[in-house]
Amino acid sequence: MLELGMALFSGVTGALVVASLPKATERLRRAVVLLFSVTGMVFSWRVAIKIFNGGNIGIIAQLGGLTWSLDPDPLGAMFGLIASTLWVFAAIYSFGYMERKTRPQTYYAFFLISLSATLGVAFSGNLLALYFFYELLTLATYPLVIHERSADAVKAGRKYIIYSLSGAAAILIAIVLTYIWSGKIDFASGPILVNTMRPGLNLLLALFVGGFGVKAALMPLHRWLPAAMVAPTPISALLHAVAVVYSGVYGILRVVYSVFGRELMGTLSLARKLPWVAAFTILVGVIIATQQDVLKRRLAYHTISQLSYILLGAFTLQPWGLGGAILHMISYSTLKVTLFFCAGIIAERADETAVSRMQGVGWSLPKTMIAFGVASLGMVGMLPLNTFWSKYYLMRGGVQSGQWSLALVLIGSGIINAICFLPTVVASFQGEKAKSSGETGGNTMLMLGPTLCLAGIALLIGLYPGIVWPGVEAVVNRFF
Amino acid sequence: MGLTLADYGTMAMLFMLIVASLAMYFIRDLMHAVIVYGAYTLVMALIWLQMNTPDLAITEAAAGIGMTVMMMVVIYRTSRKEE
Amino acid sequence: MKILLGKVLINYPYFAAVILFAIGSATVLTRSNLFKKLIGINIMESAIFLMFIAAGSRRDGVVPILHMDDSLRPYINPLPSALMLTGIVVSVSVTAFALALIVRLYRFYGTTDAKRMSDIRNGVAKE
Amino acid sequence: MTAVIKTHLPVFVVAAPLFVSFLLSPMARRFGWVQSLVVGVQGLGLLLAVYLAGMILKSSGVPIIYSMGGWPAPWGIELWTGSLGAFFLLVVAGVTLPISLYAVNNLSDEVGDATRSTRFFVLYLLLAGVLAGMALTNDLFNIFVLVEVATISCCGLVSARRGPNAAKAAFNYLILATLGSGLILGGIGLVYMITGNLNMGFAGIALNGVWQDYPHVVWMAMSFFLVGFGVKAALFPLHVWLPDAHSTAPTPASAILSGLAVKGYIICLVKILFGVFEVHLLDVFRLDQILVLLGMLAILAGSILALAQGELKRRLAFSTVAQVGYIVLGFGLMNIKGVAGTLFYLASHAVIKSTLFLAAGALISATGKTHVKDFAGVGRKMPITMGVFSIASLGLVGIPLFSGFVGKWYLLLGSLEVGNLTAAGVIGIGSVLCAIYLFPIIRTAYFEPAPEDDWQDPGVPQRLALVMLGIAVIGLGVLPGPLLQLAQKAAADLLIIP
Repeated sequence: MLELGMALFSGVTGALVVASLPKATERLRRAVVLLFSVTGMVFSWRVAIKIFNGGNIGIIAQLGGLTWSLDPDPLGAMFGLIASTLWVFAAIYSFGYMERKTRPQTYYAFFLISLSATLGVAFSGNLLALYFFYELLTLATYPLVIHERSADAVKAGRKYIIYSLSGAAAILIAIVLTYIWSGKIDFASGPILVNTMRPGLNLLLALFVGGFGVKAALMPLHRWLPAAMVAPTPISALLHAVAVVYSGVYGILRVVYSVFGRELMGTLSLARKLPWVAAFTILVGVIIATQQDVLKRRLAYHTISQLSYILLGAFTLQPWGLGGAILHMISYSTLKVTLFFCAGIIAERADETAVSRMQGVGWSLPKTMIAFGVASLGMVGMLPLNTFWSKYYLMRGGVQSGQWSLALVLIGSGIINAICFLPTVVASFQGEKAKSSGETGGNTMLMLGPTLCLAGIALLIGLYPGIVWPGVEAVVNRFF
Repeated sequence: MGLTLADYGTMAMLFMLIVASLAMYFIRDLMHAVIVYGAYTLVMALIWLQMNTPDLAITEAAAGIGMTVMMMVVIYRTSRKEE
Repeated sequence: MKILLGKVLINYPYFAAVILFAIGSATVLTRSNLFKKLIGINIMESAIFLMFIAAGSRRDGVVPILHMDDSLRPYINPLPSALMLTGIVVSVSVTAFALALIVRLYRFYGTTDAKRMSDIRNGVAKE
Repeated sequence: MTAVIKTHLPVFVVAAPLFVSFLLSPMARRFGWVQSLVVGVQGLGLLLAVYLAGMILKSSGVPIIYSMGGWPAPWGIELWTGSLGAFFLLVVAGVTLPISLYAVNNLSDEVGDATRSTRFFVLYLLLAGVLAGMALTNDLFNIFVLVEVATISCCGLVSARRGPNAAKAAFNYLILATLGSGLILGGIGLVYMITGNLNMGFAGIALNGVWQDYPHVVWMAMSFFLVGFGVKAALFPLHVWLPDAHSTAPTPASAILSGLAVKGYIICLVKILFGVFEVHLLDVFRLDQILVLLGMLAILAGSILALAQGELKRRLAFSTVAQVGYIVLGFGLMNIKGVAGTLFYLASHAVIKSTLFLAAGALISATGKTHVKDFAGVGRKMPITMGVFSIASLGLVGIPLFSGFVGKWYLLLGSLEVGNLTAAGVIGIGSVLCAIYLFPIIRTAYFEPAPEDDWQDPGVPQRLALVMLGIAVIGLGVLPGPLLQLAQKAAADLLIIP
């Protein structure tokens, strides 16, 4: 109870403190941001550990004539854990990145509110709470998207809000339909629609998947994500590779396993087509990514592709698939944040955003490019890295569901991933040393530290996958 | 029940009303139109009398005259021609 | 056909009311001069009064005033006429108010024509 | 003594503002008195409305019937304080009080000197009293009279500003509204012709027996009412007068016109449709589907037109056109959730739209600018005004825990319960469009650098009014309890479900 409240409210409280601080106190502000992000992380770890050990924490409130409940289960706890942990890294990285940027106060305030909203999504115990925090997340991240205030940023923000709110409207309609058909909306007591056999379930599923699919960047609803890359790099890293898009992914996982349940999903004709939508997004996303020259845009399309790995695992409706999906949620997020952080450092230090002009960057920013290389190898799915395991389980899931071709899609995507990133890494270590302000001095350690740390964590999980296994097991056991 | 002589009288007056309203539609000179409107209210008052509602007839006559005069004054002070 | 014609004839006040209503609303909607609109409104309202009164009157009725001699004869329904009295008063006040507005508009625009007014407002030069 | 007051409470609620409004004119020289009298009457009205609503809730919907002059129903005129009446009375009283508070000391730049401002208050109180009357009346002809008085006082309020635009808007409104009243009167005449009753309850009973003999007359009467009230309530294709009228009126007038007056006509329409024709006749004549269709059209068209407007007040005015669509759509659903939801939505929109108009008025008078792009940086310079504006916008979009969401939730429940997925979709699209036309204003206000001008929040009474309304927007969203209960009761009564 206390843990839940602390985890949830640390972000909002921190935001209020940051907003009320005087403008000039940069050091104090950083301390506050760090304090509250760490609080959020610590308490969501405690929540997660309690939940994985079979505990139960729940808050139910009657507001607005409706019931709102916070009641995390292993899946939610896992999401909260991933997000809040990465938040701390992103916070430290932001301290470095925001050094020479304007309006840090607004930035940090909304950065912290987004933490609360994300944890709210993770811990919500019924569809209404999920919807509320999902909307809140949209609104809280909007100022971060338009933080640059340029015409492009405003346009991207507009796109972001229109896409997200349209998705939310579809979700709201779907929630109401669910409520009318089954009379309940909470996740705790097994799949909501389990005994509901009626026409229109396919439509309901389409509404849900379409609504959450906007945030999960399921093609063809992905257009806002590349546009939103005008945001500051830590935001692109954290929100548009992890928190916001994961809230969409998490919503779809919830819908598949907690609203419909896998038995009912197995009988729906639409559910059999969904893995192929995901497979399509995986392949097309990564192919488009190879065509992009701006590094952040390339990473954005790559995100779109990778998110569908998770969805693909979930849509197989097999224990291995779900396990792989959860594992991929963990491992992909560490690697992707590393990639984005590297991109930020390259843009900041070497003043370079185009992939085609990376020659020699590796000589001037060696640590960054090594981290980048490690993360790239991970994206391909090489053995010492954590994504190897997640891909392995995803493939097993695909095979288990009797669709061999899904495994082939994953292998193919791995190869295209290699084409997408490895040449860049190789090229950066060729030719003359590129002009840059080097990796030392000023705020670099604040940016490089979290980056290397995350790459290390990815390596660690790859070598000892056992350390995350209890969590994954808890999630899988919850639904199978 | 057939129509009585009184009915034919009412019909004739109603016909006059229709003619008057059409005239008001078409006449370009506003002052003339308002004069026709005065006549219209007068005929209306007669119809009310015919329909056994003398109270209404009195009111209509008074109000009609009042309105006609008001309109005339305003037209006199503003513009007379319809454009 | 003959029955239909008979129905039409016996209900002639209603048909006159409908025609008047149509002419009135046509005047309101198609004439751009504000006075014409005002007159149209008045025609329309009187058409509705006509309908109401016709509904309350009966062919062989008398004025609903108590007589000592022929109190047994049917009298017409006094309610509609009482109500329409209110209606007439309301229409007079609407007319008065509209006339006040017309005077005010004329002071600004120098015309009483709605089309000319919007032309002037949109900055189109006078012919 | 208290018993006497208690029995005469309904008529007092209606008559007090009307009576006071006539007292105001001779007091014009002491403008301070005028203002305190207006606010005082509104405050008293709110207390009485809360008391009446509480009574109705406690007795779970047993109406308080008051016969004017002691004459019983078919002959005399009734004031019928049922659940719907108490509900709308509460809304009227709750919204008019902050608006009159806002108008205190604030009319001189928009309306003029004390005499003109007093006249404004006369019309304002007249409108408030008439709206209360609309809530309570149970007589068809009374509805006509109230509608006419409301129309004339609305026109007066619209034309209260000097300048040709206000007069033009008022004239257009007057002409179209009178056309509407003509149709309404015609409809009343038709109902009277076939039922012989003007009391709505008795007319309903009589109509139940005879409607099969006059299906065309019933059909005509329905369409007369629909078009007549549709013109006055700015239902989509008939909305043409609204944007000019509501955007040229002085700020408090725009607030009450958009927030309440439009709803007064809708409540009258609903009273007639559900009280006289009753649900099964509406069903027979497929009016439910027509209402839903009109509502959907209004939502889409109103929102898109609002998007196209650059002037702040015009954008808000077109937004009203869209919101009227929600309300009409909800009544067309004809199930308890939909109607209760739409009633609650009506209340929340009354609060939200008056808030938006008042805040917009404060912005415009402080900055002297009217275009939505001109308010860069206002959020920091006028924190209260812009904060309340943002809260109200979030409420209108339907973010959970704001009042708009509760209404939308029940509207969606209602529309999906009858299996109307299209309506649900349109409600969703409407919210998204609403966000698209309101959020840019908030964005420019908070996230763009402010010019050097010295802009400030309005004076104390205005701030108080804005804060009251802002709290109401959130309060209704978090704790809708009693009001929602009353709305559900009213919906059950309208649909004749025990």
